[in-house]
Amino acid sequence: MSGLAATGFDLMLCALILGAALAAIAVRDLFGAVVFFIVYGVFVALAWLRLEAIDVALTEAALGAGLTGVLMIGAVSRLERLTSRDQDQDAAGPQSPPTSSAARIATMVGAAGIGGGLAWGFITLPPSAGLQLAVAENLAASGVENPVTAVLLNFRGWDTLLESIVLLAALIALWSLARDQDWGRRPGLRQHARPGGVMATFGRLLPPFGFLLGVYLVWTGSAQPGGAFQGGTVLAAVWLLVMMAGLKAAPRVSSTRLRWALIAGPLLFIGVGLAGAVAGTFLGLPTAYAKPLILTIEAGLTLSIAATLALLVLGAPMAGDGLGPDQPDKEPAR
Amino acid sequence: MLAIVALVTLPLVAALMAVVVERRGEWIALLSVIGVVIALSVLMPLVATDGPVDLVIGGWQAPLGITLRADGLALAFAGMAALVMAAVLVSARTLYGASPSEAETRGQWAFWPLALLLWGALNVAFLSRDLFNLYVALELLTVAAVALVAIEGKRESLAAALRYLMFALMGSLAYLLGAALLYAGHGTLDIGLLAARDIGDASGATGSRRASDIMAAGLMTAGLAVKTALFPFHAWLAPAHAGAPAPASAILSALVPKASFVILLRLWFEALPGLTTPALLATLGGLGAAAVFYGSVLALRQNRLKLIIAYSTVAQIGYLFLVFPLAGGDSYAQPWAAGAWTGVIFQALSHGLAKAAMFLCAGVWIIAVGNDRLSGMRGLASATPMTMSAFGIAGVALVALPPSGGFTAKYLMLTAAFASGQTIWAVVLLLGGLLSAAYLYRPLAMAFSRDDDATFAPVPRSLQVAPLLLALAAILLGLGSQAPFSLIQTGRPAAAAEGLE
Amino acid sequence: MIASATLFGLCGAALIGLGLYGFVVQAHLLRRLIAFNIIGSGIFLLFGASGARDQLASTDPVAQALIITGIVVALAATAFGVGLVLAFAKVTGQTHLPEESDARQRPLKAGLPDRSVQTIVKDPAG
Amino acid sequence: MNGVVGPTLPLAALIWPLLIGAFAALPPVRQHALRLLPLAPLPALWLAIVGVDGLTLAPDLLLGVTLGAAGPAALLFALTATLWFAAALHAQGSMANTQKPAVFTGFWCLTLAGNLGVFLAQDVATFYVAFAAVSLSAYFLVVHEATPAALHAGRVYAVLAILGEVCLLLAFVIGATVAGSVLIVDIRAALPTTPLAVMTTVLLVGGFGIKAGLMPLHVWLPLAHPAAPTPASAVLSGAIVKAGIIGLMVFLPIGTGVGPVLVVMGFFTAFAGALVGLRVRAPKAILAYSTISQIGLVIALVGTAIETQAADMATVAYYAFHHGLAKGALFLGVAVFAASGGRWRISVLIMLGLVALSVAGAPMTGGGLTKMAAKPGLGKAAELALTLSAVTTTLVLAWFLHRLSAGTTPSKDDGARPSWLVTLPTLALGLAAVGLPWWMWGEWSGMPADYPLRLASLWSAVWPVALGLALAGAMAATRWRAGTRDQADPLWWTRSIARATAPLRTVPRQMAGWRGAVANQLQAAARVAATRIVDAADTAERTVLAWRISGLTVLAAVLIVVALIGMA
Amino acid sequence: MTALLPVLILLTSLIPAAITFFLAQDSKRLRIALNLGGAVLKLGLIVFMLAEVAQGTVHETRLEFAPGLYLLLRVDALSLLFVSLSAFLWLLTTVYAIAYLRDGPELSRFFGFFSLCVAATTGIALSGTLISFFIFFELLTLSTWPLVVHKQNAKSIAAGRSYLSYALPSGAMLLVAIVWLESAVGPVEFARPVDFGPLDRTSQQVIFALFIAGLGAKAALIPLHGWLPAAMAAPAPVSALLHAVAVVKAGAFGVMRVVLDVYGLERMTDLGLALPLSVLAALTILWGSARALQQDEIKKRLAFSTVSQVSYIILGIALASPFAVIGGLAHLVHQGLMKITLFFCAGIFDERADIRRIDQLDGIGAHMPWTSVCFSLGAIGMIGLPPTAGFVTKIYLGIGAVQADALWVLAVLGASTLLNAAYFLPMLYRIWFLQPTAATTEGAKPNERPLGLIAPAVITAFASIAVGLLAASAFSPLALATQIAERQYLR
Repeated sequence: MSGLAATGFDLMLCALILGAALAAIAVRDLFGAVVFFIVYGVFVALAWLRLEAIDVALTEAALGAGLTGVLMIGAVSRLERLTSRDQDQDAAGPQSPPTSSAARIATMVGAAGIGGGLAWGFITLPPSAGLQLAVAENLAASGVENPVTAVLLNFRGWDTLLESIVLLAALIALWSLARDQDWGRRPGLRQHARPGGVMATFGRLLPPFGFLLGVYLVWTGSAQPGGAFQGGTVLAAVWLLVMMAGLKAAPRVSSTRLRWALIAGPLLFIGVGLAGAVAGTFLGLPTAYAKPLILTIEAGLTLSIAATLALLVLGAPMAGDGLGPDQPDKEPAR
Repeated sequence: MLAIVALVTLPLVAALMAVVVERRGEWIALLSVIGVVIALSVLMPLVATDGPVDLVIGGWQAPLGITLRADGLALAFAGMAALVMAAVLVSARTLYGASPSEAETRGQWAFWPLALLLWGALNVAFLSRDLFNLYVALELLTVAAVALVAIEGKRESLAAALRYLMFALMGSLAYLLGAALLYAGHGTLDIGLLAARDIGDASGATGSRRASDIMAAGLMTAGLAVKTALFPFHAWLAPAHAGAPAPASAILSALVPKASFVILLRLWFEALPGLTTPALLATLGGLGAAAVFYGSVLALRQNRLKLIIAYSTVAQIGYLFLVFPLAGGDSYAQPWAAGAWTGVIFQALSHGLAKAAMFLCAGVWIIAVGNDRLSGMRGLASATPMTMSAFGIAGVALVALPPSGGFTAKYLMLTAAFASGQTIWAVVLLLGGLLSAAYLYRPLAMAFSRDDDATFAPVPRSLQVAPLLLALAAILLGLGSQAPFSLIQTGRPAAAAEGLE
Repeated sequence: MIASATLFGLCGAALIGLGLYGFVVQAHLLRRLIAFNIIGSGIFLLFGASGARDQLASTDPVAQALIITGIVVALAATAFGVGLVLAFAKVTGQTHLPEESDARQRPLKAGLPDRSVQTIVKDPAG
Repeated sequence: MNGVVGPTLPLAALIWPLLIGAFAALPPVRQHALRLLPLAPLPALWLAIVGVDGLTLAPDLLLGVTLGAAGPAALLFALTATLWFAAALHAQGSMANTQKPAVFTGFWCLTLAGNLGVFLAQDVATFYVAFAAVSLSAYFLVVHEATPAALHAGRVYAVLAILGEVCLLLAFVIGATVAGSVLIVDIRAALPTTPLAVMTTVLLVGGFGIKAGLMPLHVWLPLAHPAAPTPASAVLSGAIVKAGIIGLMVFLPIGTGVGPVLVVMGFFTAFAGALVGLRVRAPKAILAYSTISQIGLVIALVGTAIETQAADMATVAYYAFHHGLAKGALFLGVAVFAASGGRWRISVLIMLGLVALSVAGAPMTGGGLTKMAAKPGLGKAAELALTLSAVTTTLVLAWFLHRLSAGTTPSKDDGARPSWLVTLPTLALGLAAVGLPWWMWGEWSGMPADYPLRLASLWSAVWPVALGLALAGAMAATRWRAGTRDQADPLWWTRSIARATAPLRTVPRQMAGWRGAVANQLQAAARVAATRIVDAADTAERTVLAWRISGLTVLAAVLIVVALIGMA
Repeated sequence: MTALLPVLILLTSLIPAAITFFLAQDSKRLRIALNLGGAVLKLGLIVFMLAEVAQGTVHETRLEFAPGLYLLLRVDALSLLFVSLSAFLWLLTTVYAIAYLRDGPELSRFFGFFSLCVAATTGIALSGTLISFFIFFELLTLSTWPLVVHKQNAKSIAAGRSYLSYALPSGAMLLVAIVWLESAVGPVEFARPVDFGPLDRTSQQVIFALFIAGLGAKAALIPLHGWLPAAMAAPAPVSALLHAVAVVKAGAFGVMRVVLDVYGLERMTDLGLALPLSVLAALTILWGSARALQQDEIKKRLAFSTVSQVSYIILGIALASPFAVIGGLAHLVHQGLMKITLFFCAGIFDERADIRRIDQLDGIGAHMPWTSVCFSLGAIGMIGLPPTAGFVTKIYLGIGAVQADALWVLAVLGASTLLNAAYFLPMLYRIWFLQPTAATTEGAKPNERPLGLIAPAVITAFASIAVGLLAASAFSPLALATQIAERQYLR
């Protein structure tokens, strides 16, 4: 693209992003807001492409727009059912009253001030201070060709390890929100897809392709954009689809196999790290073995990430439609 | 080296194992406690004698890689955290320990990994030198902490957890933004490398103050202050800490705010000292002072024990921010700065131990009485003497009476206040101490009142031991403050330790 | 001609401002989570753009890696947040915190004690 | 411990009674404790007889005790020992069935020790201790009968005794400080040199004056002396008042101008005391007033001696010696008379009359001698006053005898004879009073041996007594009722004051009320303030609890911190 | 040994305290053995130390906390005076308390804090620096509170609150004074003269005022005395402890340390502080006595009497003349002996005959002769009648006042004596001369046994006479006070 066209495109994209964001925040209808938010995610992913950050774009599309969107849509529909019953109980209603205009304006000023300050700070940044060169110099020793993967799995592997644990922590936290009597059940609502319906058909058709895509993304991540998170997200999406289509029930939270799957990646990662520590360097990957080690870690991470992400979308274990009051326990606890 | 690795990974590995191994959470936790204690007992003397120890993760030096550094500050807090966790984990056994014969319950499963993850995150937050890594640790901490607040699943605790989440997310975002800006401006996230760039110092490598640096500093300070629950960003704290089950409250109140505070300390005393201005330092100190008074007044107003303790945390956190006017800026290189700095850390440590003890006491009494209303506490002194003493001793530390660690802290800070001529902070310290005595007196006197009709549920003795030991530790911190003192001095940013001679 | 990096950086700044406003003003908890995500991606955009200003090299891989990590962390927080909102709604039927239904007139339901101040001052031991 | 240096007898004389007193507290002894009384003064008597030379030092005791007896003090010491011994014997008879004998004995001994101590003490601390002992323990002798009158008298006595103690303590403290020594002689010498001399002297006169019954500080005396059991009355009037006298004698600084004041006060007391004595009817009360009167004379003599710088005061002691014996005899005689019947009454009355004449200073009696010995040092006016005092003394003692014979219910048994235990000591004292001064004349008066027998001397002694007797006779003839009240009421004026000041008594209560009101107001204000503060904090808390507000605060905080950093 | 001895002396009460806390309520013998053993051992060690100190040995123990913050135990003559007194009285009070409380509730807690309290007092006595003093001073506050509220009824809880609400703020002021001073002049050791160079005159005065305010609450100087009468809600042994052994004494002792060792008499006078301090003490003396006169309850009257009496000590120090200082020092011991006697007796009256108000005392002398005699002796001493201990003090203070040219003090002393007489003598009168009321006589005859109850009272009563009678001997408190004053403070 020529410079001018590119700038024009960029300008338009920025406008779209801002518009979508504004809509996601300001639209009255909650469902609409979520839709705009998903759209916004897609636009942002485009922006990452424009910034030549393919890995980020992939992640943003898969996680930021995709999974978060699914999560939000699911939440909206569940909230509608949960709050409709209580409308009469609270005079204020489920819709919160508006903030006073003074506070609104003050917040606006504050937010604008911060935004402006950031813009100012951004513009006055010195030319470049990134670590591109340092990464490039050390890339050879990292065992992979994709610099992003090198950073993620090797240079700053400690961050990634913690990050995978954060994901797991979120799942544990989510599950801990279940009601006591629901413990041991399957996460999320039970799905009732019509056999032979669209959902069921998709559920049968898509998984093989999705599975292939996911594995490919992981595999290619060492050299090209892609990696455990992106691949894991695709796999999670596949699994979700299968479960939503009613083809396979979600595993029970008490399932030992499931739990091992959840911790496999982080545990493997730490294991490699500790082995390195015993050998002299915590999380040190000797150049010679770096690539297989990274691939092994990625494999484990992918498994755990996929499982964790899917379950995060499903939510805490609950009985029936999750609407309480306590229903008779139809399923045995274990 | 291995010890540092053990310090940060053991709780995490234990958490992972607690996910998969059913109904053994407490034993796994116990093993990790033992491991961490061993690691600490290796590290502490080493660091105290040889100076800070670095762990360069993956062999990648900053700026490319991440470094963990065990300096005095980090180890002091890690040590305190280990003590508190040990006590809490012992106490939590009655609440969340499973008997092998019964089916696993939600709480029994969720508590252990969450607590252990929180611990791991804490240790990382204390040790890490990388601003982004600290962000990840803070997020891990937040998720685990919020989940612990919500773990009882009651209406109030869910509301408290949500509120906490809002504040915490805001804090994280602000911090993250600041870290991103610093990276964008300086190409590194490492605290030491940032310090080497003399940011904000006109004579330094980067010249005068940059807009991005100023924004970063503002955002990170505000964000960390929110997470530390500095007045007036404290609103989340009391309902959250009071709503959680007692062992969780102990962790939340004693440890969680300390992580962000340590980062704040590192930020201003190590990474960005050149950016300080007298007005900023005075403002931070002023907010701290306001927190002391405000938290105390609200603690006086409460009629539930846990709320009193929680608001006391709001007040006690206020003291910590006196470090900025007393040891920051122009005081940085003054002889009294070392005292102020060390005093504040003592205060944090002492508060951690004492506060954890108090929440555990509250837990004992909730078991005995059924709730934590003050009016129900009559007669508890006779029914649970051990817990009573624990509460009293912890109170001594909190009020900063000798010979507790709190007193050492207060003494050092007072001396700094007088030496620097900033007597106003001395007034804050003293009035704050008196106010804390006032609000702690109420439950104490209530428990001491005789009520011959009161009947209490029996509380296992093992549950009563833990708070007593913690409270005694807070006293020991004062009695044996020589060792921690020299430890804290290790790796202290400014070489002003000789100031107190 | 403005470099795309600059544009998207400024766009990120604007998003942050926008998101902050939504995050603070809106009472609906789910909307806050949306706003949270908008702030997050704004930050990432700003961050990524700052790493892409140098036209010679590609976008800073370290920044990219950090952003990816950040996105995952944000997702984790969002998922847990959604779960919390749902659990809260399930118990209360509300999608906003009790104090934000009307902060000034209604007594607080959660978290704060119910006794009036006068009785406390009069009866400090009580 | 350095033990005791010098003769131990003086110390023993003081400690022995204490031991006796302690011994009396032993349970088996208690009921018969009274029997011990005569033992108590024995070492003192021995000391009085043999005398010792030099000073006794007991440096460990108190602030370092120094004892010694010489000159007038030794004479008064002898008097005291004698009197206590006689009274003790008398008590065997008159108090045989008294209540709480052990308590009485104990305090008797304590008082005795103190009384002896004041004469022996050479240092101010010992003197003060002894003085306090005699002064305060005597309280128990006064209230021993536990009648309402006795208790009332005790209260008055206690108040004044304590007041006197305080005066003396302050005076001694000043004295010891300015002298830089605790020895009485040093203090006396040093006092005139200090600007505090006047104040100290006033304190001394006040303190000793109370004890001695100097008007107007005498109010306790007419209440207390009659209220005590008779033997106690005897020692009170005869010996204990001398504690005040010896104090005045040894402490008052020479040459400070206090002499004339004392002379005036003394003579006033002498006349006023006697005249007031005519207004009461109880024999012992009359005697008490007589004591006041006589002591007034002694004080006047002391004043004269100070004025004329006659430091040894031998004549004063001589006079006081006689008065002690005589007054002891008279008091004891009251009991003897009460126990007698018929003819015995007459004999007793005659004997008492003789002693009374001696007190009045009739010629050829001991009293007459001592008065004669005292006169030469006096100025003209004082001499006349002394002479005239015999008139009033005669009058009051005549009134005493009259009241005794008229006011005492005769014993049913006409031939009742008082026990020898009662009679003998009384008789001995009386005889000693009349006779001993003769024997001592040469040594103590400093005048020729024939002086008492000279006509001028006789005449000057006779006419006042005669005049007094004549007046008495006239009064009897006219049936002028002298006394109107049975008992003395020297405190009548306090009741008027009490009535007048009655409204003031509510002042403390009102003040307390005001104080309470102010405190309440303050408390209420503090409470309101506290409420306001807490309310404000509470409102603030509710406000910031809403994330919309807190979030805004955070945004503001970011900008503020940025501004604070950026400003520099 | 020289470094160990002070620590050992501390431990003789710390260790029993630590163990006692964990004893079961019914392990009575062990508790008694521990407490008595500790007390006897402590007394023995002190006697041993007295001998050593007489030979010129310096006992000093140092415990570092942090730079500038260390605990220094150092034995000087003043320490010895106080520590001997407290050790002696502690032994007696322990005996008394064992007999008094017998089978009451929460005995382990009681005796634990009891020992802790004495440990703190010992620490105060042995402290060689201001900060060590402060640490033990606050420890004393803390360990006394549970004793004050021991009965756990509303009244004692209120008393406890009152106590803390005076003690804690004043402790804070003391801390300010110490830190302010030390931040200017460095750590203050009593054995070293303080160089006040860096401080201007006004600061010195303000710091002094802060010191007095900080110590004044414990020393019950007006207007900080309010807690003391309220604290009579505590059991009698605790009152004895508060009034004679520990708390009030600690305050007075602290004033001594500050005046004698930190500022020095000369500097205090130069700064113009002597007069205000002595006026304050004098006002306290008079006010305490006047208030005592208005009380109907025995212990309350005694409490106000303490308010008055303790200020004699401070008055003596404040007058700064040789005799006054000696008198003040000696009164530290004298007041302890006399007041503890009175509280012992008041406790026996309360415990054995249910007598708490003054009008219930009528005729009790006949029923409880020993108690009544001891009470009377104590009272006589308080009035300052010879030959009791109180007399010696009064005479010394009086002489000191004249030496200091402060004649108004004589008036104060006189007035105070009269007031003391006015509130003590009527009690004695009731005890000995009034007929018992029906309430006193009905029921069984009050019993003064066991021996543990009456013996301590008898011992202290006679001791208070003995120290007065033998004041001039070489081992009397007065002699000690004289030596201390002349050697250390009156150069």
